[in-house]
Amino acid sequence: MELTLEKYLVWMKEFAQKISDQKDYLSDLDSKIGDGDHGNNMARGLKAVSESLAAKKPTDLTTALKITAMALISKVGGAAGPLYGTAFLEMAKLSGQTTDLDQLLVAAVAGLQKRGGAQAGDKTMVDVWLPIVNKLKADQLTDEEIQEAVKSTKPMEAKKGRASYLGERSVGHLDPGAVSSGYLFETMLQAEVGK
Amino acid sequence: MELTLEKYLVWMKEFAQKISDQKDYLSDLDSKIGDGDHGNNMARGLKAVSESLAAKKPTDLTTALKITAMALISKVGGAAGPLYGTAFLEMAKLSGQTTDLDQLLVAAVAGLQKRGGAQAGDKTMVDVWLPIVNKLKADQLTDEEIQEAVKSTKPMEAKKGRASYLGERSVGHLDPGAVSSGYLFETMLQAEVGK
Amino acid sequence: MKKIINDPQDVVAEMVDGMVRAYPQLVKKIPETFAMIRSDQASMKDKVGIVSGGGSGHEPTHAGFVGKGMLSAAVAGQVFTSPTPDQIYAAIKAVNTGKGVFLVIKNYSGDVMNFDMAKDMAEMDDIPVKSIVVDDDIAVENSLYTQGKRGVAGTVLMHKVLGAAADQGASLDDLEQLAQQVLPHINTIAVALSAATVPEVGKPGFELAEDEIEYGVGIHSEPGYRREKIKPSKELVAELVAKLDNSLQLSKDKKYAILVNGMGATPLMEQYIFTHDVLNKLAEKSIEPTFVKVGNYMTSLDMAGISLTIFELADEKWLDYLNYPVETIAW
Amino acid sequence: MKKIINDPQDVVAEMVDGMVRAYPQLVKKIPETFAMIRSDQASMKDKVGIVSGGGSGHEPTHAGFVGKGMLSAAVAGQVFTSPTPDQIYAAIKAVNTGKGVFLVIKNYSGDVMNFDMAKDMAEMDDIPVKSIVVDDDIAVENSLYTQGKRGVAGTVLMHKVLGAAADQGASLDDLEQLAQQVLPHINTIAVALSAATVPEVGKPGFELAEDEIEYGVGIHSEPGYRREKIKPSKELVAELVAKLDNSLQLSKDKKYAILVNGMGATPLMEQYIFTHDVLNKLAEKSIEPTFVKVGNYMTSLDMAGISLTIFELADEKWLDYLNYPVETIAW
Ligand SMILES: Nc1ncnc2c1ncn2[C@@H]1O[C@H](COP(=O)(O)OP(=O)(O)O)[C@@H](O)[C@H]1O
Ligand SMILES: Nc1ncnc2c1ncn2[C@@H]1O[C@H](COP(=O)(O)OP(=O)(O)O)[C@@H](O)[C@H]1O
Ligand SMILES: [Mg+2]
Ligand SMILES: [Mg+2]
Ligand SMILES: [Mg+2]
Ligand SMILES: [Mg+2]
Repeated sequence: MELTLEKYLVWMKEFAQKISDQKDYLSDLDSKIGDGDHGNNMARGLKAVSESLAAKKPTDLTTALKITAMALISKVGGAAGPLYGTAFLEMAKLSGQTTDLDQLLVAAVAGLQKRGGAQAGDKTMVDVWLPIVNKLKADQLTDEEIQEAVKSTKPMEAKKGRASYLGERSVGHLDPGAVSSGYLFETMLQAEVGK
Repeated sequence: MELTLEKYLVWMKEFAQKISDQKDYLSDLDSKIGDGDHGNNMARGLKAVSESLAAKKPTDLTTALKITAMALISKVGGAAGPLYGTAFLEMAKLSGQTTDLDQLLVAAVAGLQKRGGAQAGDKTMVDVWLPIVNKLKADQLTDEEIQEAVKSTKPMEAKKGRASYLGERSVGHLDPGAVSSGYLFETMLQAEVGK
Repeated sequence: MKKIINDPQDVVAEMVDGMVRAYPQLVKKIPETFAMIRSDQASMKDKVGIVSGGGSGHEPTHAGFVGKGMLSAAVAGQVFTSPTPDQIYAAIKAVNTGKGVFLVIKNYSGDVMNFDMAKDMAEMDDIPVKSIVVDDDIAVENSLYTQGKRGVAGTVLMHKVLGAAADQGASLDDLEQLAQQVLPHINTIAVALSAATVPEVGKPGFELAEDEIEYGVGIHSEPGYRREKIKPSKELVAELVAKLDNSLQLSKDKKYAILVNGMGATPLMEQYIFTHDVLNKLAEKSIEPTFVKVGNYMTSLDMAGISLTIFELADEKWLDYLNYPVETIAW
Repeated sequence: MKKIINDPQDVVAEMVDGMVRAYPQLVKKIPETFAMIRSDQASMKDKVGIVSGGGSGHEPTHAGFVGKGMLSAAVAGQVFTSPTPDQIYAAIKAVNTGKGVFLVIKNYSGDVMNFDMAKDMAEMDDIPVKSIVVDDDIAVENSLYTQGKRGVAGTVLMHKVLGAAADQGASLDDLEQLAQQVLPHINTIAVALSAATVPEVGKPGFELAEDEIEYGVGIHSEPGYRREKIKPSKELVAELVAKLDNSLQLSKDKKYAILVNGMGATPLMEQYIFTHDVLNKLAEKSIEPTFVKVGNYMTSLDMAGISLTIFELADEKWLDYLNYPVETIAW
């Protein structure tokens, strides 16, 4: 399952579109258990990713991943910025050695956990990334699996990020970062990246 | 029509009671065309008048009028304080020479107009004081005359005081200072001051 | 009404005590009054005292400007109600070093009358007193037959200019002349998003719909000159600057100071955005102000809104006075 | 939502420009960023730079504290959103005089991660960087398994202490040690009367009934620990001081500084009344604070509410640092 530049660009285009479409929904989710800006943050970031990729026209995957990481890091802000940014930066770093999607995502999720310190069950995007990377490695990733991972955050009590200030009151709500991560992987499947 | 100390004290007691009873109404009137504090201002002032008269137990009219003026000047504040205060101070000053009620009130209204610069028709307490002092001189003062003077301020456009900022929009509302002045003269009649 | 207060009748007493206990190094209270004077007043010599005051609810005005280089004393009345003559008189006596006392009065009938009575009292004591009545609010037309224009945020700039001059040794006559020269060059206009709620009244002075604003309101919820739907900051600025241009005849050949003043409930973020638009609007006229100040200086309790003061610096010294160092709670 | 703004997307850009254009003598912007540094940065030599920052909406924090004796730079993020590492890194580079840079970070996951990334970038440039994560809000229990306590108004006192020390020549290591010593002695707790409305969101972060308050809210409308009916200021103070007493073990044998902080829409009158009640409550414990400051320092847009910070002055020098003169917009 090799990640090519072409597929990667399609993926990012679809992801940006999805985020833009779901911007208000993501912010709504965030206003329930956070500060209501996740949709705006992600939309601002993905707009920058699209513009930056369009302007710089990368000719190799590493450059494309790096451009993505930098745009996310410098435009998203908040908690999601460094997390998504780190994930793509780790992929960029590894992509010099391998373009295998599984391995890239394994590196990404490791970076993400290192940056944010979240474990499985802490009600963060990590609760989507971890199971999905596992399913992908087992070649079992489907839209349903993604939905399930996203939904798994609903009954959890947040231990990291702003939602953690709610304590028990965070139970019963989807984690916004998990939802946006769900979109990342949905659009990855749509773009047939691994095919 | 001589003003005696005894009658004066009864008058002030009744006036203080009336102001206290009508405090909210006066403030309501003031909030329509002013800043909503006339009832509070007057109530604070008359409470001080009562307390001060009770504490200092004046044995002559001049002292009683002076105590009243000082309490009003130092407790009412706003526009009404110096105006009512000046009126009573002028009465105090003249009361060494005469205790004739007409003459005292003529001096009071002159002081009031000098202090505030308001003319008849400016929609202020002067529009009650002027006609009432005239009626009193003609020995024709009745409750109806007082009511009429108070009501006369309703159609006027304010030219002095806060209400003047409203311009035409002040038309159609009673002037709060005119209403409180109406109470002053009503209670004067009730106390049978001039009898 | 939801406010952090105790008994509404005690708001001024408790506020004044809170202030002097928080900043004993700067201000102290004249016992039994709501008049605050400089804590170092005892060391003052040979300088004219400057006394201002007015109703409470405009904090940090007036006591926030008491201190070296600005006011000698501030007298606080009840909320939106002029202080009484006896208290003003107490302040005059306390700050007179023998050189007389200058009064800064905002043009409201209550203030004017109470300060006048205090002046009479002081003169009976042979304390020389002069005064200026500030009427910078251009929302209300001036007229011989009415109260005239109101005194609002520009009063703070008057305090600053006079305070600096007094600290540098200006005489009572000098100050009177300076105040009269400065006065017509300070013009202010405001826009309100909501009215203030006086604690003892318990409801807002007027009601604006959720999407309405009112131009030209005063600092006690006095009505303005027009209501309309809320507009972008840029357009509010265009309206207010046009009014000020009309009254001051703004010109690129003159120098200006700007005061953007929050009315109490308007966040600094909005004030800076508004400032940005003001500076842009003036830049269109090739005007770049030489002094800008932004913040809550002359407030109206919990009113949301903003006022814009333009001060034409017709004399070079006036800028120096604005920049003159002070030791106050709030400048 | 009724606000004096233009496009909600532009609020930070316009605010930052408004600020640097209003106060060019104090702050300037690093081009293409929302990072503001001292206007006299070029003349700085041999001093450790202090950089702080965070989401916008807390004005005058952080840029209002940039200047001699306090911060070297402030980095503004989007509203309630941490600034990005590239901007923080730009600020670090701009203020490094060769002695390294100290970062003051509020304990929010976004802030911590973005500042960490900026630190990594600076270290790749061989700029020595150290930092403190301020977590003064005692409303949230600390725990290894959660984000821990939040950083709120006490951060301003941290800025003041470190800024004074840095101006007096403290090294990067000195500052780290000082910050760590000071940190546990600064505790804050708040009460909200209403929530903030983020311009891009358009509605308040939470709803409180017309007679309700909430204890322990954060500065981004994070939930607190209890809702109840509004009470007199005295009783709010009793609740908050009890919490602080519990965490700081208040004692008449120790010295304290107090910061009463308005959240944006709360008038100074209420803040002084609250202060009065705080001082009375402490007096019951025979405590008279040696330093008191009252005003809007760490706001939350248009939120109504107040926070109380108590800073135990365990070291005499800390009071000197608080009193050390500064040249900033807002201290
Ligand atoms: N420490 C962390 N580790 C992993 N994910 C986190 C962490 N903190 C926050 N997140 C994720 O970030 C999301 C919130 O992002 P966003 O709203 O953009 O930032 P902020 O919380 O700063 O406003 C959360 O829903 C969660 O998924
Ligand atoms: N210049 C004036 N001359 C006579 N009466 C005046 C003048 N200005 C105000 N008033 C009277 O004072 C009343 C308002 O008093 P009050 O509300 O106590 O003071 P303020 O206007 O300062 O709030 C008005 O209703 C009016 O009758
Ligand atoms: Mg968020
Ligand atoms: Mg009134
Ligand atoms: Mg009044
Ligand atoms: Mg955020």
